[in-house]
Amino acid sequence: METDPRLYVTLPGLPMKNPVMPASGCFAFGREYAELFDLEELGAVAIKGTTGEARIGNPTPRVAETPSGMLNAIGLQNPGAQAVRDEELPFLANYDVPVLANVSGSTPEEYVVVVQTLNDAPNVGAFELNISCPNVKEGGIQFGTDPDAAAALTEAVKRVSTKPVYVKLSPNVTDVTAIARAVEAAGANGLTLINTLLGMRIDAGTGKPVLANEKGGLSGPAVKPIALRMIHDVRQGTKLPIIGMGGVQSAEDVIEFLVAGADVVAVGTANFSNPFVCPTIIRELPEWLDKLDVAHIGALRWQGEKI
Amino acid sequence: METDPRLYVTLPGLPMKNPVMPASGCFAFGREYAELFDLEELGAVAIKGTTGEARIGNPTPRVAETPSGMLNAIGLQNPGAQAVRDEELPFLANYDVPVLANVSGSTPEEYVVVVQTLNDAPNVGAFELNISCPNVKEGGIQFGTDPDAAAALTEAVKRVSTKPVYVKLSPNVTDVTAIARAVEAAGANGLTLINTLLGMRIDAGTGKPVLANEKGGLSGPAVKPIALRMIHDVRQGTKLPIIGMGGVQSAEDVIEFLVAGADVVAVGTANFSNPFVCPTIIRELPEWLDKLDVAHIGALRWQGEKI
Amino acid sequence: MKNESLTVVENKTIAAKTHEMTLSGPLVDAIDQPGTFLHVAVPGEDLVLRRPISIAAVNQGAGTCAIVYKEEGDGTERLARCRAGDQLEVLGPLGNQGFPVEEPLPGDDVLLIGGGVGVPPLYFATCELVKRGVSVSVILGFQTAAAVFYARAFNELPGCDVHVMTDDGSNGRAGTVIDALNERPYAPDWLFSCGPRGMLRAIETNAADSKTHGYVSLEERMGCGIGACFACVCETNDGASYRKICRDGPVFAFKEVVL
Amino acid sequence: MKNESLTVVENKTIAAKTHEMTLSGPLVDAIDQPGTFLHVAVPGEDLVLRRPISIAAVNQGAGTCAIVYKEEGDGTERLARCRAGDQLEVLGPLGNQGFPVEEPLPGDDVLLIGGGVGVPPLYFATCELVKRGVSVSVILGFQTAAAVFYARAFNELPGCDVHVMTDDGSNGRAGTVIDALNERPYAPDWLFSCGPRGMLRAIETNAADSKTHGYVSLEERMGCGIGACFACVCETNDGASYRKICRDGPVFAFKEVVL
Ligand SMILES: Cc1cc2nc3c(=O)[nH]c(=O)nc-3n(C[C@H](O)[C@H](O)[C@H](O)COP(=O)(O)OP(=O)(O)OC[C@H]3O[C@@H](n4cnc5c(N)ncnc54)[C@H](O)[C@@H]3O)c2cc1C
Ligand SMILES: Cc1cc2nc3c(=O)[nH]c(=O)nc-3n(C[C@H](O)[C@H](O)[C@H](O)COP(=O)(O)OP(=O)(O)OC[C@H]3O[C@@H](n4cnc5c(N)ncnc54)[C@H](O)[C@@H]3O)c2cc1C
Ligand SMILES: Cc1cc2nc3c(=O)[nH]c(=O)nc-3n(C[C@H](O)[C@H](O)[C@H](O)COP(=O)(O)O)c2cc1C
Ligand SMILES: Cc1cc2nc3c(=O)[nH]c(=O)nc-3n(C[C@H](O)[C@H](O)[C@H](O)COP(=O)(O)O)c2cc1C
Ligand code: FES
Ligand code: FES
Repeated sequence: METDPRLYVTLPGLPMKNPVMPASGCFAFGREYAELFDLEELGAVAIKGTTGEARIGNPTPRVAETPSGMLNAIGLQNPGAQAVRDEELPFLANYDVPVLANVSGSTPEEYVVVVQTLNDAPNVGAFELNISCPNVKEGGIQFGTDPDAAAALTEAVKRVSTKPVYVKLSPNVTDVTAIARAVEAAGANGLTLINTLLGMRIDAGTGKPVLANEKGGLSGPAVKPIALRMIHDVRQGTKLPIIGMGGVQSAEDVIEFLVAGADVVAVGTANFSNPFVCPTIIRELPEWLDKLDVAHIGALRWQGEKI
Repeated sequence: METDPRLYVTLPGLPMKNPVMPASGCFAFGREYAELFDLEELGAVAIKGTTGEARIGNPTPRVAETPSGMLNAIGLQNPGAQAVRDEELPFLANYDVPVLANVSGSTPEEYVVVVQTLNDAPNVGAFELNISCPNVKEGGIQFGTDPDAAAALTEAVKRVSTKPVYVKLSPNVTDVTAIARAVEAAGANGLTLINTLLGMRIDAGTGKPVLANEKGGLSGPAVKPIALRMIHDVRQGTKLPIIGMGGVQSAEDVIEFLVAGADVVAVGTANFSNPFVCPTIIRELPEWLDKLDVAHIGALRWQGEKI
Repeated sequence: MKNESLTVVENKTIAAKTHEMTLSGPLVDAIDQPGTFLHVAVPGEDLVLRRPISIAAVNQGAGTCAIVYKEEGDGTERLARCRAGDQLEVLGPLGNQGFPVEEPLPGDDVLLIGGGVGVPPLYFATCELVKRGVSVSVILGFQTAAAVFYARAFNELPGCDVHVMTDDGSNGRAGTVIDALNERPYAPDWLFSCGPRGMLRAIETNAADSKTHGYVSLEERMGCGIGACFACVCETNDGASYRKICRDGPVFAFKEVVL
Repeated sequence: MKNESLTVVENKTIAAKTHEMTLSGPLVDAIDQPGTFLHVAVPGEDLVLRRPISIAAVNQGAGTCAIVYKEEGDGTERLARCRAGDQLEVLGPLGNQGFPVEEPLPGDDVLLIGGGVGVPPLYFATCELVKRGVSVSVILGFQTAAAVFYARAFNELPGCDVHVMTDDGSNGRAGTVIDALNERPYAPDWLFSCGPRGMLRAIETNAADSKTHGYVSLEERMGCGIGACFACVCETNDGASYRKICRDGPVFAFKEVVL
């Protein structure tokens, strides 16, 4: 595929051919989608949240459908950092596409171990600290709701990381900008947002929660307006690059996110609705640039009369 | 319409024939819907947020559509407490249906004035303190995100109110249960949740926010899983009655909300999709009770294995 | 005002991205005033808001009415995909103030100005006026020839004098409806208009000091469509009050509200 | 594995709330193993997840395949409303492990047990087995007569011996498929099954000490359908590992995974 130079964006650690990557947890480690399309079409790949040791995840059912969205309570199932390093990342290294390694843990020490294990994987361009997984008791959400804890974790990881570090923010907070400011001050190189919103579904017929875990993380188009608002708010208070996500499913959505303040976007749930959604969006972006008559996607930012 | 005795619920100040009321702001003061159906079919009526003086609201556009939801930034337009007292409540008094008077303000004093003005309206069964309107700079959202401010406001209102007081909680917080506990301790007689989630939409074609106010409150089916989760969480920590809302549009949704922990529900956005939604839901509830074989809607509560 | 399933009788493209849909059902009986609108529930659970669309024509004999709509976004695109036989949930007719077609007398100078998809309600208004023996002049403005619709339909009405203006002159004359208005030697007795807000503002300004009884039909994003949500308000000209477009309008006299 | 728009050729009710849909399109070429499934995008933007549905039959000559589905919720209700000519986005065939229909030899004792909407993939399996000259016994379980489907279709296959069980005895014999299984004097050489988890568990337990090569097809709520989201995992019997139903299954040998 020819790449439109108007789509190039360089983010710390992530030289991207276009501003679109699959979101963490919705693309595993790329193997399955590689059977469907050439991964080199993507701007980057965010891999499944990786912990120090392998995790088996939550009981099933792990997903439930909601109006224009879904809940998931996967519970960070993953093979552990060493296996990701040895078995998964080499597969992705077959493709010329930078990897954003999503890091999770129960303690700051666990995050540090994961980063140390993946540090020297040549195709890892940057780390993304998942301080916001709502689906495991110790999945990091405590780091995501308290600015001090978030900052401390960021510092600990920055001390060992040889790559730029993005911090993935939780939307389940009163003031997302406070967390953003805290991790920026602690040395984060970028922000990603939003992770999922804590939600629940009840099966009216049985009177029980649909998810075995009862609660799960809400994603998909339903959360798009919340994501846009948070990205917009965070953008006002930081110069850090923002990887925006939450309900993106079309090139038009990408434009909305870039205008709101994201530098690039990630696509999660939409991969399940349509496994070809990322390459489709990428192919449709140039038309939007023509239509909006902008020379580069970086020019889309809305300046905001009221800011 | 014959009323099914299985549907009766008595909440503080609100003897309801059935567990369904229109939500505040989606039903004005009842006049318009009274042209469509008999308001006595409803369990109660929550009226538009009322402030001390008349408010003119925000510039238009004030609404925007989102996937399975909508944003609104009405800005609490209302004729002011005295006009509501003299011109609107008497109209509703023509119907045998209790009124939940939604109270807003910029200062605790303003809430107090509204309550004092409406106190002696005979058809007002209870007050609902809107401490969570995200759409006006001084619309009370500061009271909704800080447990101490919420408690202080509740106390101030309780001191003057001659009716039970419900506090309407904001979902835009890290820990909704903390606010619930604070207002319960301060003497609230009930809780209503959720209000809208702060969101934003961008028009990709123009690169500008769709709403004149830029941001607005997200409601509708999209937020249902968030509402259910919050109601469930709050239910675990309080014995107060809960008026649940957020995306209800069918009898099946009502069952989900009651199971999650609500005592009755309010229906907002769905009135716009279908102006007859409330009476339709009410008519369909008995079938659900038959199907689930419960003697009274109060028996639907899910006990929760994990609690 | 009723809420009913109407049946799509016909749905055809009449100009670029512009479609005319004929609907039938008992609700049609209640339609009696040009300027009123229907609040149409679009197919698909993900779109929670209805779409307000003006009534373009009514045929009480056949029990049908017509709407004309332009594909602007998700909702109107889905309407465009409806086929004959489909059912649409419709609330209407809505609006308590339409064009006062019963007031002009035969012999009065009556001018109607429509821009783009503002044209449809004026067609309904013109039908009612000519039925009463009133002659009308109509100025229709479109961007380009491909966007033009209903010019012939207006022409076929007795005593209706039609001027089409296109921005690029590809149909009728080049220019805006305001250009055409300015060429008229004197102000009309009656002026009914519908179209983009800027056009309506220019028309109102233009007629400022005249004896013209002017009326404009306004659009705004709507929630309920019946006056209950305060989404569609506009300020009155004295700044002291407001009107709900859905309930108090959608047609307002010149100077009643701020354009 | 392909993602394609398939055309609905036919969509008909074959039992209470149960429908058979025939689909055509080039994707059909790729279908070769009973037990694999299609991940069907349901009409409507509000439903973001696809629905996994087993392939019930394939006709390579006609370029069509069939699925049989029961109306359970929003998605299957919308599928039920599809009409001939409609297009459905389908990803498939999915699953790397179907029923090993190429392994049983003619003369082997082959038993297939299906419960409710677990029956469809067994029909496809039976077609393939009888094609290879293998005779099969089939036990089909349904709640009641109104729910029964495909009994005649199985009967029409050469060398296929069909036993229908209904909970209330309103069709076939009264009882469960487990009752019918227990009446058999000896364990089969091969046992392929699909149905509710409890039924599969009972069947596996029942066959515990036998020489039977048993296979069960599992269901779980799915996200991606291709192995990328970890929604549909089940534990292996040794507790040390897991399988993804969508990718490693949906058919598993007895004892491979915890039922
Ligand atoms: C009283 C009235 C009469 C109208 N009559 C006509 C007509 O006869 N023909 C016609 O083509 N159009 C008419 N419109 C405009 C028409 O309502 C919008 O073009 C239409 O709602 C756009 O919907 P969409 O789904 O295509 O756009 P989207 O952008 O997907 O719509 C999103 C939301 O915004 C609202 N919206 C978007 N644009 C407008 C607009 N211009 N005015 C009001 N709401 C809008 C929609 O109703 C919906 O709630 C009228 C509007 C009003 C208020
Ligand atoms: C491999 C596989 C093969 C299947 N084959 C068939 C078949 O041939 N015929 C048939 O009728 N059914 C089959 N099912 C079950 C079928 O997928 C569900 O009945 C269907 O998804 C229900 O969708 P709904 O929209 O009606 O229900 P909803 O409750 O609206 O569905 C909501 C969500 O839950 C999921 N879901 C609900 N029930 C199930 C279930 N039992 N299994 C998996 N996901 C579920 C849906 O896919 C959707 O994501 C199969 C399931 C799997 C996993
Ligand atoms: C099934 C699933 C698994 C996810 N796993 C992770 C994860 O491991 N780490 C993480 O940071 N985010 C995870 N997420 C969150 C997504 O990366 C993304 O932030 C969120 O889904 C919002 O984007 P979307 O609406 O496009 O899905 C997961 C989301 C889903 C749906
Ligand atoms: C147009 C609109 C106006 C609203 N106005 C108020 C209000 O005045 N006071 C209030 O407490 N809540 C107000 N709300 C919030 C609703 O009462 C309700 O909490 C929310 O919309 C969630 O319910 P829903 O999803 O059923 O709409 C408003 C909501 C909408 C959509
Ligand atoms: S649309 Fe609700 S008041 Fe006009
Ligand atoms: S459904 Fe995604 S891994 Fe099986």
